[in-house]
Amino acid sequence: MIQVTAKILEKEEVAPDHYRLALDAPLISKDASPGQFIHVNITSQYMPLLRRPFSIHRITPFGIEILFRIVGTGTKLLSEKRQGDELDIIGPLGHGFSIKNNAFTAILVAGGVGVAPLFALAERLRQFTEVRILIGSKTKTGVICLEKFEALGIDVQVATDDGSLGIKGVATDLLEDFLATSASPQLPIYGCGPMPMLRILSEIAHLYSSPCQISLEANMACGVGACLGCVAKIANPHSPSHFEYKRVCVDGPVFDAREILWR
Amino acid sequence: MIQVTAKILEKEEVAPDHYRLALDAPLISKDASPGQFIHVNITSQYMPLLRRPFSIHRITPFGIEILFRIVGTGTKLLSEKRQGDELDIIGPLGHGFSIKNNAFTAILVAGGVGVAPLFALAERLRQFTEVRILIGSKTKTGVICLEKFEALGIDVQVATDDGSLGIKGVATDLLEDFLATSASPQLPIYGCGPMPMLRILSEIAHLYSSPCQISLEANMACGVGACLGCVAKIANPHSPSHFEYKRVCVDGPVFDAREILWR
Amino acid sequence: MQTIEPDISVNIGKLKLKNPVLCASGCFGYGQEYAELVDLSMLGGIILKGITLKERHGNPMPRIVETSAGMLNSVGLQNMGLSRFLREKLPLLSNIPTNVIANICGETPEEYATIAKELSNKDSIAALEINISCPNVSHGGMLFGQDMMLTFEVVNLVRKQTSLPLIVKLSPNVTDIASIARAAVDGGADAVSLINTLLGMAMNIKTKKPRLANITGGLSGPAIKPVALRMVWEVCKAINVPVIGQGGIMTWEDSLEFLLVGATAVCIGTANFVNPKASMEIVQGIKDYMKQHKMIELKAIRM
Amino acid sequence: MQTIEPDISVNIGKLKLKNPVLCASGCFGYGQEYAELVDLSMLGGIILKGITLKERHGNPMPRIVETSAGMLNSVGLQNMGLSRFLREKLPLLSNIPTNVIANICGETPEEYATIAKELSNKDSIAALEINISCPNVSHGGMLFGQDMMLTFEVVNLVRKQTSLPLIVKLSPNVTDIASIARAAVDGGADAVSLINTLLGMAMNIKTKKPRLANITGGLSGPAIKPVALRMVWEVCKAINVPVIGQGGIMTWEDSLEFLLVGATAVCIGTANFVNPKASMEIVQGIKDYMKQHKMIELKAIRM
Ligand SMILES: Cc1cc2nc3c(=O)[nH]c(=O)nc-3n(C[C@H](O)[C@H](O)[C@H](O)COP(=O)(O)OP(=O)(O)OC[C@H]3O[C@@H](n4cnc5c(N)ncnc54)[C@H](O)[C@@H]3O)c2cc1C
Ligand SMILES: Cc1cc2nc3c(=O)[nH]c(=O)nc-3n(C[C@H](O)[C@H](O)[C@H](O)COP(=O)(O)OP(=O)(O)OC[C@H]3O[C@@H](n4cnc5c(N)ncnc54)[C@H](O)[C@@H]3O)c2cc1C
Ligand SMILES: Cc1cc2nc3c(=O)[nH]c(=O)nc-3n(C[C@H](O)[C@H](O)[C@H](O)COP(=O)(O)O)c2cc1C
Ligand SMILES: Cc1cc2nc3c(=O)[nH]c(=O)nc-3n(C[C@H](O)[C@H](O)[C@H](O)COP(=O)(O)O)c2cc1C
Ligand code: FES
Ligand code: FES
Repeated sequence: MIQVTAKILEKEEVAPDHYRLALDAPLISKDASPGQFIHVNITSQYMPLLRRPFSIHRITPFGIEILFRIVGTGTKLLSEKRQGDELDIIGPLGHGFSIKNNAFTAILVAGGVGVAPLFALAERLRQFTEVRILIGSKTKTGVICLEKFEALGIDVQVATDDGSLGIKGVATDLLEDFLATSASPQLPIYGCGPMPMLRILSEIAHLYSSPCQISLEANMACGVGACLGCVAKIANPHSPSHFEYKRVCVDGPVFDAREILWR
Repeated sequence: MIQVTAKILEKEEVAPDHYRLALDAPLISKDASPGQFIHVNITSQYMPLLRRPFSIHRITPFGIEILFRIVGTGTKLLSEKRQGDELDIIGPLGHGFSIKNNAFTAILVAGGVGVAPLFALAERLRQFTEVRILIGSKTKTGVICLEKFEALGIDVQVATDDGSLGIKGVATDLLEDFLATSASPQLPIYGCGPMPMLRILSEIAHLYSSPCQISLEANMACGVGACLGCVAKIANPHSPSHFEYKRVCVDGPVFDAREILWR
Repeated sequence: MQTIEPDISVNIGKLKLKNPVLCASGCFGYGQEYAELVDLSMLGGIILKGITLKERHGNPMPRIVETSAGMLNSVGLQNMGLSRFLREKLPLLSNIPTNVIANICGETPEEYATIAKELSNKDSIAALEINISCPNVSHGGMLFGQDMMLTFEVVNLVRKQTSLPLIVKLSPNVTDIASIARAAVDGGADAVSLINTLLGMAMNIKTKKPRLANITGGLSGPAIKPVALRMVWEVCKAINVPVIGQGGIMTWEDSLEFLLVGATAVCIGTANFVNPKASMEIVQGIKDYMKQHKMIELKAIRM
Repeated sequence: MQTIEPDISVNIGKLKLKNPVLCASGCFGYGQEYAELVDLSMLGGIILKGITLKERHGNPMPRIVETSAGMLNSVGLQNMGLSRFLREKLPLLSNIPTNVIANICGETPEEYATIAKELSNKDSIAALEINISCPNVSHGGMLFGQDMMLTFEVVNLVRKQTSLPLIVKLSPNVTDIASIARAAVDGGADAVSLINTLLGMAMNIKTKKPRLANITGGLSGPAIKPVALRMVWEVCKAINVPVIGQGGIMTWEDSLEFLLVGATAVCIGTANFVNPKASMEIVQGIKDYMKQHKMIELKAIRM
């Protein structure tokens, strides 16, 4: 974990309101693993005040890439940065995906901009296993990185709410279909996307006894475990109340889906 | 007085840290007179929160120009705007210079970026009288608009604190020299610049019984006379305390030097 | 489909406002100052700059300093005093095409009462707002609004002098705003408005002097909105008269937050300086929001 | 010319800090969290996350929401409780190369006293900060720090249990902070620190629900600096023990404002989140400022 000033090497508008930034940060990339994130200072003007967390989208020898969608002031300002501008970033942060080298096909399930960390994960996993990704989005323009996954030789399936690309439905529909017809049991599942999707994903994984890791989001302040602002409710049999609040920024953002208490 | 969104037609760095912006605002320019100002909203991010006042530097049929120096966050952000960007401005505001058509030579005295309103004034005055301008600045790079005044056929004299251009001294030294040697009495004086300079200017004008108008500065909030945040201490023989606080934004920014109570 | 024009009128005591948006005292002069920039007829009403019994010069300069997403002011209640107000300003108010509310401030309960009485039979004044963030000279400078008994006392005395709708403007510089609000209602307030500014300060590290000549001043603007909203929420739970919310409202979304927690109306203060059109945009924003959500009455907004 | 290295050490009771910059409670975990980003040995000290007698889960999510130039938090004092702290965290503290101050919080005066006693003979704890912005369960949820008598009582009881330097952390949600500070000093405080967060709130207009699961939370960051500075100034005039100033300090210039009005030291809270290097930069900034102005002692800064 270090704090560095990283130059923006590349900026690309990958889809309407979606941007990819490649950052010059070799000292971060050398320690980074899929599922981790960086914490970005967007402005020195105190508006917005706090850093913004973004998953590591790609790890290269020169640095890292992030992929983000404009949802508010911070991401809007970030989208206005230009190639050559510098960003004050901290990373790599958090506990990423646990990657076990096993023979099974890995299934990645992405909702919207949830593909961001899954690309770094796919690049890692495909070195030793078959990877499939199921991408869900509201509509066709929100399906991002499709060609990039295909270029890695990864099988991509798509679901959109309006049926404008792939099946009409959501990513977890694709997952259920796949698991129902798949011969091999207990395929490892990796998910990232909005909370309601992750919840359904966890239930499906539970039903098929598949190990399932999901990357959570939470409003963050420090990003390093100091403020306790970003917790998730996690099962803890040793606690009298059977739960504890764990920090998404250091104990996650990737958690075992079975641990999460959804209410 | 209107609030308009004005496009930046031209942007010029006239000297280090000094910028001139030409704004597309015909509805403001048609009512504007020298010594008035506009109130500029620099960002919608609340940092800085308040508008910034800038004197009208030139009045053209297409709009107005402002000339400013970077001194803090607001002027820094303003200097980063580009040609084609739009600014939310209010103007023309305030009580400008009273221009009486008399035969005497008009003497303009500027300290630093205080030349800004005096250029619009000079363009107006030269239509019927001889104009001279005395410009003071810390050093040569801060002496701005020199050629522009000369191009109008106006006699320019310069004083710099370090003697890097013109005489070594301040603008009011030039004024004293001039008045001491001038044959014509009671020449009208118009001044704009830092408060200590304006104070000395007023004393000199008093000594030579010259009518003297000066443009004051004050921190402003509303700019339209509503908040009472921008007052100057003005003599008022009818008040029991012999003074009242008048609003720089509407009762000024130009005041008769004799009215101002300097303590 | 035909959309019904939503009814966004509200009542403050017996005063009916065509919409819940008022311009705040001290931030809108006497109305005329903004008349060229704002269509005053679009507003629910305007609250005048505070009036005192005697003329006040106000504080020396600087009176204003910017802070992070806020501003400090120490105008010091500069105003021409009651009698000049009646002579010079009152006649102009009849031209203002919306409700005009006078804001009054005194050094003793009796001063409040005197001003209230004088303003009570004037056609162009629709209601009174009494600003209790004023030091009580006979109590060592403590503000009326910092004490339940003093609040009750001054409101009660004013109540006896006027049948105009009476709004009591609360100071946020207190431990328990709800109890002060209750005291105001007990004293006879038809409504309360809050928050006035938070007491603050800023230093100039170059001169080593306070940035305001008066040392301290009142903090307003977006910076204070979370504190304002919390206090409005607390007061709405505590009393049964209309609450006028304010403090850092810049947009219609901000105003909705106050309406959601129970405010009947909102005041726009510092926002006028930043964007004179703010109050009009807020009226329009509330209307549009209601149309979009098919609400026909303002109280449908509440949480 | 040779420049003398200025002496910026300060004393808080019998505790000597090598410089006046502390990291604030709740904003710096137990120190280790920031150890890879901050050279802890450069700091005057760190104040630990608040410790309660029993373990606390804290509040549900969301716990954090941004506001204009500020943030609201409602962590709800999540911590592992005293006994797990002693077992799991205390042993790690001896590795921290600066002064470690424990921050304690209780539901009754006795709870404070118990925690204070337990922490008093531990080598790695240099001082105690008692957070009196905690609800007193036996007084209907009023905060200890909102009442002079309660403040005196809790400080006095803790004082009897410890000979460590005792810092009392004041709540700003009060009418008269100076009188609370006096009560703390009367109770035996060696220093006071202020301000804790201002109570605030934010609404989500889409869901019509409060943005924080806990409804209200504590406002911190640049937005509150003017209020913090004013209160620090008031308290510095009222008492004769060291005052630790905080609230919105982001830069060395901000910290200087607090030192100018009389603070002996400063705490850096929210700034750590924005820029983990803030505390180090502030130490350096103060040193550079003093060198530039040829000051050799910190108190030369005062106004
Ligand atoms: C560990 C982690 C990794 C992330 N990785 C990515 C990524 O790779 N790409 C990407 O586009 N986004 C990612 N996010 C989400 C991203 O951080 C938020 O979109 C961003 O902080 C929003 O900032 P803003 O100022 O634009 O929006 P704001 O103005 O703060 O908020 C706008 C809207 O977005 C919602 N929002 C704000 N923050 C979050 C959040 N953290 N999660 C969900 N909703 C939020 C708000 O509730 C609000 O409705 C990640 C979040 C976390 C916690
Ligand atoms: C009627 C009027 C006309 C003006 N015309 C011009 C002009 O034509 N060209 C120009 O360059 N400037 C002009 N100014 C000054 C200009 O408004 C300020 O420089 C500007 O507001 C500073 O904003 P900032 O955010 O950059 O600085 P800030 O960050 O607000 O302040 C930086 C420093 O500048 C000082 N400062 C801030 N505002 C003022 C002010 N109004 N007067 C003096 N010092 C100030 C502050 O005390 C501080 O030391 C005018 C001011 C007034 C009142
Ligand atoms: C410059 C200024 C002057 C003010 N004068 C008064 C006043 O005379 N009487 C009063 O009751 N409130 C006065 N206020 C307080 C405002 O009416 C309002 O309550 C406060 O600023 C909070 O709202 P805001 O954040 O929207 O500005 C003044 C505020 C400002 C900024
Ligand atoms: C997330 C968070 C948690 C906090 N937890 C505590 C705490 O446990 N005990 C305490 O005394 N103060 C706590 N505080 C208050 C800070 O120590 C500090 O007094 C306050 O935030 C104001 O300073 P700032 O504006 O620099 O953050 C907390 C503040 C924040 C933002
Ligand atoms: S963001 Fe601070 S603990 Fe996770
Ligand atoms: S700036 Fe408001 S009265 Fe002049």
